[in-house]
Amino acid sequence: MDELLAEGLTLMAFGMGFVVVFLTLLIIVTMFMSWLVVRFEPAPVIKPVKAKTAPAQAASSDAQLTAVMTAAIHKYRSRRNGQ
Amino acid sequence: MDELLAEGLTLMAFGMGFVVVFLTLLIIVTMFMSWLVVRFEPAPVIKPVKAKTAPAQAASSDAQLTAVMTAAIHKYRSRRNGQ
Amino acid sequence: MDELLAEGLTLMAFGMGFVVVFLTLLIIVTMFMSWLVVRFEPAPVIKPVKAKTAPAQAASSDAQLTAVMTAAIHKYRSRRNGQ
Amino acid sequence: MDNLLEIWLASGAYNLKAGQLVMIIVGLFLLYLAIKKKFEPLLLLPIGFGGILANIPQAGLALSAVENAIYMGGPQFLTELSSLLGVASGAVTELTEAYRGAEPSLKSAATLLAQDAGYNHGMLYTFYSVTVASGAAPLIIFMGVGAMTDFGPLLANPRTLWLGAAAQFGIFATVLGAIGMTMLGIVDFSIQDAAAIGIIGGADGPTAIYVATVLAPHLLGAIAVSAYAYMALVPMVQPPIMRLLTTQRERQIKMSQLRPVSKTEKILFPVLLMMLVGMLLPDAAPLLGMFCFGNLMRECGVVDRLSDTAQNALINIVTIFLGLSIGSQLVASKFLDIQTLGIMVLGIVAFAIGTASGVIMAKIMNVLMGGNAINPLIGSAGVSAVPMAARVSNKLGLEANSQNFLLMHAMGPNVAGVIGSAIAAGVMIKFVG
Amino acid sequence: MDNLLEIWLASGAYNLKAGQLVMIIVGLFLLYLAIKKKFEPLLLLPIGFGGILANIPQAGLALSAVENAIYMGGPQFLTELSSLLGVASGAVTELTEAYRGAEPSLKSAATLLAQDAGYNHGMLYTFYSVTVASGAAPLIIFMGVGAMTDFGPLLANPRTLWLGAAAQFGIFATVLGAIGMTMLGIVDFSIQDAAAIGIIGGADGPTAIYVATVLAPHLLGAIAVSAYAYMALVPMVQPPIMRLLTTQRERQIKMSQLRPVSKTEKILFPVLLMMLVGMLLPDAAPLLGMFCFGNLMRECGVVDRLSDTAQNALINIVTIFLGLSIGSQLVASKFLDIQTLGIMVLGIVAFAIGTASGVIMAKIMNVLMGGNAINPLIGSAGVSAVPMAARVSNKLGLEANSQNFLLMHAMGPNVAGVIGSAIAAGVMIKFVG
Amino acid sequence: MDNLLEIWLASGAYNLKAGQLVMIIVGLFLLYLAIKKKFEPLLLLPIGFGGILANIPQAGLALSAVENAIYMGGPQFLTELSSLLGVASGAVTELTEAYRGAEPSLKSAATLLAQDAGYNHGMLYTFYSVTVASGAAPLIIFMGVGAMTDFGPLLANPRTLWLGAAAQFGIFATVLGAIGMTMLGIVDFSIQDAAAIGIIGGADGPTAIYVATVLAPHLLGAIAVSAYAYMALVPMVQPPIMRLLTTQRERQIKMSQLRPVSKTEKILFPVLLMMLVGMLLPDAAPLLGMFCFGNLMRECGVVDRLSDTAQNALINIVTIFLGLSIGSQLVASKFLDIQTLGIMVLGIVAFAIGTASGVIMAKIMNVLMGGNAINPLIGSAGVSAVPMAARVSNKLGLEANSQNFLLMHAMGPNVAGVIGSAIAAGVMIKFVG
Ligand code: NA
Ligand code: NA
Ligand code: NA
Repeated sequence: MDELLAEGLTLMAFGMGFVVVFLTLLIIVTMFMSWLVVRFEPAPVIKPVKAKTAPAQAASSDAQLTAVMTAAIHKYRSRRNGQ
Repeated sequence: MDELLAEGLTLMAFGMGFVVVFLTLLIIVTMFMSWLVVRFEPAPVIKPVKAKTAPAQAASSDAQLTAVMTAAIHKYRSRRNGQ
Repeated sequence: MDELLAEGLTLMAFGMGFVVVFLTLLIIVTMFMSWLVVRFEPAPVIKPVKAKTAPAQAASSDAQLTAVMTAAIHKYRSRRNGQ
Repeated sequence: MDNLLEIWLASGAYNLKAGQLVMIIVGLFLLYLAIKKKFEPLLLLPIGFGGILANIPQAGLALSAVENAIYMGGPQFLTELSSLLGVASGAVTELTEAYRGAEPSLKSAATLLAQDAGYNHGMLYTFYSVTVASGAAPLIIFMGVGAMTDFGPLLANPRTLWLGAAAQFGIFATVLGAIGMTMLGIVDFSIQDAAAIGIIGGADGPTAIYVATVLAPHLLGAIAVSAYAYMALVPMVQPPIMRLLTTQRERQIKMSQLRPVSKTEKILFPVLLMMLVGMLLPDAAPLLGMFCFGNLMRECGVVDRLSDTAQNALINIVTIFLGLSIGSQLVASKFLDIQTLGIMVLGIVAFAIGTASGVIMAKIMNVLMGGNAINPLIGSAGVSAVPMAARVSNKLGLEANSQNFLLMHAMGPNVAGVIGSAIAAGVMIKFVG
Repeated sequence: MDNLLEIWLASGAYNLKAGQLVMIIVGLFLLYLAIKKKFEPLLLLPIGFGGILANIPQAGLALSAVENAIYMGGPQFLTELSSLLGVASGAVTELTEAYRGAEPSLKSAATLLAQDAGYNHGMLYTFYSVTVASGAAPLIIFMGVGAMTDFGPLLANPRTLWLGAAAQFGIFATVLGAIGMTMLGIVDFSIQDAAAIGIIGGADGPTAIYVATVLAPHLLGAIAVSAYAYMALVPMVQPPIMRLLTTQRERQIKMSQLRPVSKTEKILFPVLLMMLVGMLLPDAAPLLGMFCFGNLMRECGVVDRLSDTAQNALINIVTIFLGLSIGSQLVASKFLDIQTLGIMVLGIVAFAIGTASGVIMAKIMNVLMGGNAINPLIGSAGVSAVPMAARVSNKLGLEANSQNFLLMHAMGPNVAGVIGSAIAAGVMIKFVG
Repeated sequence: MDNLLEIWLASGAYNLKAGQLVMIIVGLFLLYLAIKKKFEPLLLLPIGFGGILANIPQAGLALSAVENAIYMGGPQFLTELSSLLGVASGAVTELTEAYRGAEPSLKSAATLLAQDAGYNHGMLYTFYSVTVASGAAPLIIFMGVGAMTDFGPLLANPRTLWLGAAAQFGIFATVLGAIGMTMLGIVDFSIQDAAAIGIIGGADGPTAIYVATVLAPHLLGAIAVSAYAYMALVPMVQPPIMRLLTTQRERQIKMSQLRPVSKTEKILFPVLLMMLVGMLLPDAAPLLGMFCFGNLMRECGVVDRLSDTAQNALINIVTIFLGLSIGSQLVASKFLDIQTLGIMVLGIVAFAIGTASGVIMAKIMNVLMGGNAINPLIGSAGVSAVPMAARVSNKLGLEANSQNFLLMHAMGPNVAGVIGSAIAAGVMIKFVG
């Protein structure tokens, strides 16, 4: 019984410790990476952002059209299929 | 040979009998369920009906609207879904 | 070693030979098939061409719209996909 | 020159046997039916193509590792296999039969022996093992069918379930027919075979495949082809029978409009059906369980993405491999037999009897309920063959009276027929499985 | 009449045991939660339905071939199995236990024995073997989750990773809680059980399922149900705790707008995370490897069709079968136990402690960084439960100040929580696996 | 502190070997090629990521249960395994080699032994078994490719099949090259290895993977990477060769517009091709059978939902797992070898020779047919690499004359090249398999 408790306490200490250490390292690595990227890719930062938001948001009329068309076709197909 | 025939006749009698009994029970259970639903969900019956007939027919402009909305919702959902 | 070379040369001779023979046969068979089709489906040749675009569409203007949209989406997708 | 000779001696053309040639022609005919006649192409196209592939000589695509080793293997392998299977002579046919009839543990040992000798399962055999032998494919397809099924018309008029019950008479009459054929000495069907053949009359592909897999796997090819081909023939088979059994007056009966059905009813129905199956006939639980699960996904409204996938990507993927796998059973030794002819004849009889039973049941119900509540034309839809049988009812209704739209009314017995034949399947598996 | 009797003796109703009835009611209750209460329906609906199917008497859908043979088989089979497993008596329970505890090689031999006797795996057992026992399903779902995850907010403010770390305290506190329960003699959890229960506090379904599969497969049903049910309860569990631990002033803190994050950063992040996991904790590599792969497919922009499939068809297919498979574990012998009650209690405690730890960590960070940089309300999002926990943060932020939009800020700790619990999972598998 | 030490001793960083580090860098480089250079990202991205995962120390993701047990297992297991495999010493490398070379039945016994000892297959090993070792994945992908292929341009001008034949000369020349390298003592390729390497020149991914799986599984990683990388390099490799072998006048040849091809022809073509393959070269039946089946689904017009699924959900799912599985073969012991360098050199040579052969064949055909019917630029498209090689032809045509659109004309030899290399694959499997 006491052994189980000891195991549990150890698991807590090392587990929680490892999680914190790992995520701290991840913070450091991530910040360093972002710093490098921002430093060596100063101009591209703006472009990719635009490129990214457009397809992601589906804001352009092209994307909306695609969505509408997809839906229509989808419905049409799922109705006529019998298996 | 006669044994095979006997087996076949038995299978027919009990098989057909069971199918009829089962589906009769299903009719009873279903009717009872519908009665309960109609009794205890008097108001909601009307709302769902509207919602139901529209997608079923798909002929009206309502259905087209549904298609468009489905697409939009779908896209929105598939992006935000966490599993 | 020499055996390996002999094997390689044989593989080349027979392999390349077989590829050429096979594809030559395929040319003959294909041309014969096309000749038959054109001969025995003289009218349908023209119709199927029309019909080919049409049946995909299912006749109504709604369906035509769907076909057009399908094509557009398809093209869009197949272009961006390489596999 | 040796190489040229070798390639010729190993070619398909040199090794083609008459049976294989005939089966390839059968495969081409199925492709013709699927493409040109639009006979249930989703299944018949893969079945036909699979049948062609399975009959390519020397390719062994439909054979297990052991069978491939038997046909291609050296004397040492054959000796070892003979001693393993306890076969005196090392003759190919004897070994093949002994292997096919062996217990799973022996089969497993023989497979390792063949793999040690360097032979592998053919591609179609692998597909067959994963989809059909495991029993998974027809169940997954049935789940998709459930997700495509709207029980609304049935719920609006539950008495049409009786029509779905009556039409299953075709199944059991066909069982008797198969037994009669055996008693006349024309063919030799066991009671399991007869039951599996009867289910063709259920007019429901996945159910027929599932039952054949359990009761008579050696007839799977013929049963599946027959089931799907006749389903496609419904618009030709049913109308004369329906006209024969009904009067013009009966065909003109207009049915009262169906009441609206609430979402709650649609959600509760598959759950209730599942409970009833579980309590009364556990043998039908796999089939109807997956069917009800698919339908619940459809109706509950909270898992649309799962329902969509069950109705599209998943069912399509499984259909492709199921079709090819069934095609792999179209080998001469199994298909070119008087039995297949018998199955074809019995299949059409099953459809005809099922149709007639449904129509007659509708007339009886009209008498019992003392009125004109039911147009007998919707009785034939009880065989299932969704949605074609319902469309046939509608067409004949419109013929009799151009304002008589029966489609929605016929959808009730139509989906009832799916339930009915799954129940019949469970009964058969229970009694002769 | 014999047949009628036979069908009744083999029916579900006749054979229904109390435990099965209760479990069917549990299954119905899960369906109710999924459909009516919208509790994580994508998983709870298949789990509930699978639970009902698994408890249909006589159907044996959730049983292996050996278990089916034990319940249905004749005396000869039981004798052979007893001698194989080295069990003196041929009692059903003893045989079942011996089989379940047997080594893989012995299990494999027993399976062949049962198949020779004509018994097969139930449908749900097959699904379970392929999806869960192989470990594949939770990993494939995690890949899909990765493909749905946007690390943008996290990259814009990486310090929020600490919030995701702190919230994992709930996991380890729960482990201690499970041990405490055992020491009090209420239940009997091993350290493996305790670890698997703790991970419920990670508020991340696939991670919980993966850990339970590795450490405590006999608790899988209860753990999965608990994990998904409590995730759905996040909007009820978290707010009181968050209000208790924060002042009105703290809740009104407005956070500065997040900087835009470049595509390159988003592409590099999953690769870096993967490298770090590989170098420091290989036991977390399967989970986080698939997660990072999914995210890389999403962000790289050159494999959109693969990313789409991972987010839709593939994850949906796997979810259907994973849900049914988990449902197959909802059998009375495993679920109707004081342990399940313990797991339910511990699960909610885990969520509460995780929430509190996240909020407190946010307050500590504010103090350490000497300012008002972080609204403590986003700390609770560190438990994961994406995206619900983040929405809760947003809602409470808006309550305090109608212009205080915290959603994007809370998404950082929210996805950090996913990483955090996967790391915690790796540590547990490493130490007690 | 013991725990800290334990975690460090089990960490990836502590256990990282030089070979693994190099392979991880190779994996990162493949990701770079896929994402930044857009080199066939659909395959190279999963391959690269799989390669990284496979080389994480201690995780054993790419290892079988037996290999994991060999590396991690205790002395008792090693003794038992040594006696099972008949290995005198219990050295790790010797055991691993003995296991890899063992017969399937012995492997199967060793696996049970390792599972009894508590070890399991790594995730990537499982993926590899299911997708690659079964042979299924490249075939399913080829079916999808068939469903994406339009044979219209080929049918309009069937003589372009000769161009697809000629370009396969690259395959066989490369076989000789591999043999030459062996004779020079640089590397040590068997005739099977040489054949598998040669097929890279077919410029067709699934075909190369299928052949490598059958003939030289230990080279799969290098062959797949080489095949896909060079396919991506087609726009750089081909133009100089094409310019060298053609005059400006030849490049300006305008080809007459292609005749319209009827639907019937498109439907009949895959069936005829299949029959011809079956009759002449059964060894090519799996590859071309699935390809023709995919194409028939596309053209027949009655199974659009199956065709859509084959082109989308199904091929995407298989691609994800195939890519990861191939990546699992990127381990130092197999990849970091002079052989890989040899494969890389031979691969580019194969492409160059294939390109040249196609162009020269086009010129010969022009001479034989006594006219200017064929622009030699379309000859290079015969290597396949669909549709990139055809686009290269078009680009060079436009360079020579801005009104000279060759794309459609080049699609004929382009798809002919797919057939040609599948036939070449069949010949190789027949003769050296
Ligand atoms: Na039916
Ligand atoms: Na978490
Ligand atoms: Na090629």
